[in-house]
Amino acid sequence: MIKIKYFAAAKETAGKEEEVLKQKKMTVQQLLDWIEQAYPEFKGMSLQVAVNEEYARREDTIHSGDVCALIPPVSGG
Amino acid sequence: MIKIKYFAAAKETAGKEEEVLKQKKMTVQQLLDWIEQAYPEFKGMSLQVAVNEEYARREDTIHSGDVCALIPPVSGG
Amino acid sequence: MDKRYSRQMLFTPIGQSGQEKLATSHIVMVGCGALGTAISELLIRAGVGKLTIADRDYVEMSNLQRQQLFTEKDAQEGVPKVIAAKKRLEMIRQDAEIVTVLDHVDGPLLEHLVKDADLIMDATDNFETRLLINDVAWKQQIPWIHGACVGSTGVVFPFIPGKTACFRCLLPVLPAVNQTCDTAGIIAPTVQIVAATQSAEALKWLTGNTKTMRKKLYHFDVWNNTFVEAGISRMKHESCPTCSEKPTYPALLKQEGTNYAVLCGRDTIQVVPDSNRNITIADGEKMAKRLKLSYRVTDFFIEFHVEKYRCILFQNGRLLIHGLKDITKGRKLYHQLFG
Amino acid sequence: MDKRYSRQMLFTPIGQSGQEKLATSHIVMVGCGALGTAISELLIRAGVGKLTIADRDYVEMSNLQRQQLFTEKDAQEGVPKVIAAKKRLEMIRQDAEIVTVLDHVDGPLLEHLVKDADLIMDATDNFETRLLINDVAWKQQIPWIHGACVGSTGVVFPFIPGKTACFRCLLPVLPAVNQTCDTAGIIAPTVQIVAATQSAEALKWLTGNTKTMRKKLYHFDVWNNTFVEAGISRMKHESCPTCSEKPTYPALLKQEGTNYAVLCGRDTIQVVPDSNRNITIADGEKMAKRLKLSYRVTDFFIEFHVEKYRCILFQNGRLLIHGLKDITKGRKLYHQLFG
Repeated sequence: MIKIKYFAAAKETAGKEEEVLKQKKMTVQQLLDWIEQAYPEFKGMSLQVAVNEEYARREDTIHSGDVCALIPPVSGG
Repeated sequence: MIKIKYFAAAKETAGKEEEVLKQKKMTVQQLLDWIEQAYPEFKGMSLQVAVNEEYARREDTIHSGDVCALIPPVSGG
Repeated sequence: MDKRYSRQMLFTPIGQSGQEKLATSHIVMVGCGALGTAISELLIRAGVGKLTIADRDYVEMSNLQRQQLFTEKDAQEGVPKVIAAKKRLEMIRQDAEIVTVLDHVDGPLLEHLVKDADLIMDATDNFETRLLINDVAWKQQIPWIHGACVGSTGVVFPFIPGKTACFRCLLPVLPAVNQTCDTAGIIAPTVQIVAATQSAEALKWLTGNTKTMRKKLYHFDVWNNTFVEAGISRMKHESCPTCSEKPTYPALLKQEGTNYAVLCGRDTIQVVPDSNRNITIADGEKMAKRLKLSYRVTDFFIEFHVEKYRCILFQNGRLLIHGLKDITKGRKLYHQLFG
Repeated sequence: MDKRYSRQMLFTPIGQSGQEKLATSHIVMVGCGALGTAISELLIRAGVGKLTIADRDYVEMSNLQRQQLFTEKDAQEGVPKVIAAKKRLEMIRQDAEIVTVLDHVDGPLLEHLVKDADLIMDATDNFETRLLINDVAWKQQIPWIHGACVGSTGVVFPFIPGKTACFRCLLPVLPAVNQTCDTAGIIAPTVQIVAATQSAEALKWLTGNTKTMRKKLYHFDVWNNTFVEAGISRMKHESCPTCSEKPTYPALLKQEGTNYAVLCGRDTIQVVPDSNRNITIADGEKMAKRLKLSYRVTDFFIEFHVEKYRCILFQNGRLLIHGLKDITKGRKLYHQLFG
């Protein structure tokens, strides 16, 4: 079970604040692929992924029990 | 095991941010008594206690696994 | 309106209809110090229609480190805070209606001020005034947004009559010992985060976004990067004199006679004369001449020196005795001056 | 000093010695919009000795909803932001040294500005300028406090050369699609929380309280009452052109020739002429007369209308063409005007 938190604009796009995937193991890239499949509107968005409060690289592995936050970059000021 | 978080001025008084008590069960009043014993400088301070993110009454019971936050009231503005 | 508030109307939960609601809103703010200046500038810029500001104090140099509407000139001239605030706010937005109340806020005054208010903002610096706001809010069924700060820590919560427990439930007994900005200090980032978080709750309430309002008290420490959230449903007292079914609103009981109070950490005694007495700045001037005291008169008060104390007498008879904490001595001095 | 900053000096981690350090500090701030006005007022009130503010823009009505140093008069007169900011900051604190730079910030300019700086504050509104700040910060070994916001969400992090990964590691490829304040809107509480949190990190750094500085990016959403914290140690790239052992600082490479850019969500083309060209307001006026364009000259720029576009030409030759997003058309228009 991998917990996904959709933060800020990602929450609007997914239409929910969080959900749980029944995977035991996947890479960050696989998570992003799954999300684009499930919510096509994420296509083209440059989401960043934090796993257990650390930004993760695309090739990092996510394990069951991990909490993943999906964070859209912010540029205003 | 009961986890205690000392917040803000309480952290200065206790000299630490958190600690763990090996109790299985105690009331909020008992927790406050224990703290006053352990750190006499808390005497006279009107600490409020939140158990698992809910403010608790003096007579409420704290169970093993609960997280207690000790919060000093704030009046400035 | 479209152009000026365009960035706020682009924010979906506010939009055009939210902006229109803000334009017809009336907010009453109690206190115009650190929180009050930050909150009032934010809400006036956001387009709130009418703002009533009540504060009993004037600008001093030690305010400037964190009180944003005030300038060095305001401090040098000792301008009352509500007057200095209004002047700046009108430069920011001419079409805003800003009502100033230069007075000590008590029950009858606050009940009068909130008559057509949509919301009360807490920008006071002491627990007693918060209990007063709480009683008025419950009696008139108006929400109030609590905020307080000291050092690097602050707290925010929206109290909504009929929906939440009340402030008195949370704090039935006032703390005997308590850190204040005058003992533990305060840094401006703390003030700004409390004021901004309060203002966000205000915008939610006024634009009808009540579902996203905070359900737990938000405590933060911006120096140590920590926070605690805590709900208050367990704290609701069945016999609370404010929010139970038979309320008595104890903070609203009118005090008879002259009222003497030590101002929270200010090293100052405040004297509010009995409502039957009418002491004006002109009376103060006569008295100062008679007793041969050094004095100066401004638009808003007379300042004079008696013994080693600096005194400020406002037009409505309220007197501040600076450099004094002893109420007995204050009472004696007051009788000596005004009989 | 003791009296003015007494509440800040009572805050133990700052104290007298921290206050003295602030008084001798020099901060360079890039951008003077929403974040910039809030940060600069806070830091000037806190007692920072010297503040350099760089911004390329002037005050407009749509700024007033969230940009705190500016008044309606500033917007009506179209005063450059750095000029309006300095004027207000000097009313707040006469003894502060405030240096204004009314220009588009590029590599050579920023490298020059930060020569004796203790800290760089990020108050810009685009990723490109942040990569520039990041390169300069690492090259000169000066920390920079990142802050950004849109809608109800913001982010803050102190980047410290030698201690943390850098901004380029975190964002090696700029996002193709990205929400901005001009598409998704912005509410003032978001701005204030970002600015205050950035300023708290600045106070920590300047007063030597480095141990309590944030170790994770702080993302918050003040409307939905949520937040995420995330560390960046995993993100450090071994071959990062900024923070690796053989840096090339790609953002600092000087561009030759006239530079055309679309200003982030502003519906505006900016033209920065080649450094060899010298076009002044007087040249603009001659041109406007020759082409019979309507124009007006202020202390800081000439405004004129050509076709359906409103143009602003600054004294250093920089031109803004409002109402245009097409670079090809912008280039054509520029040649038409100035050959």
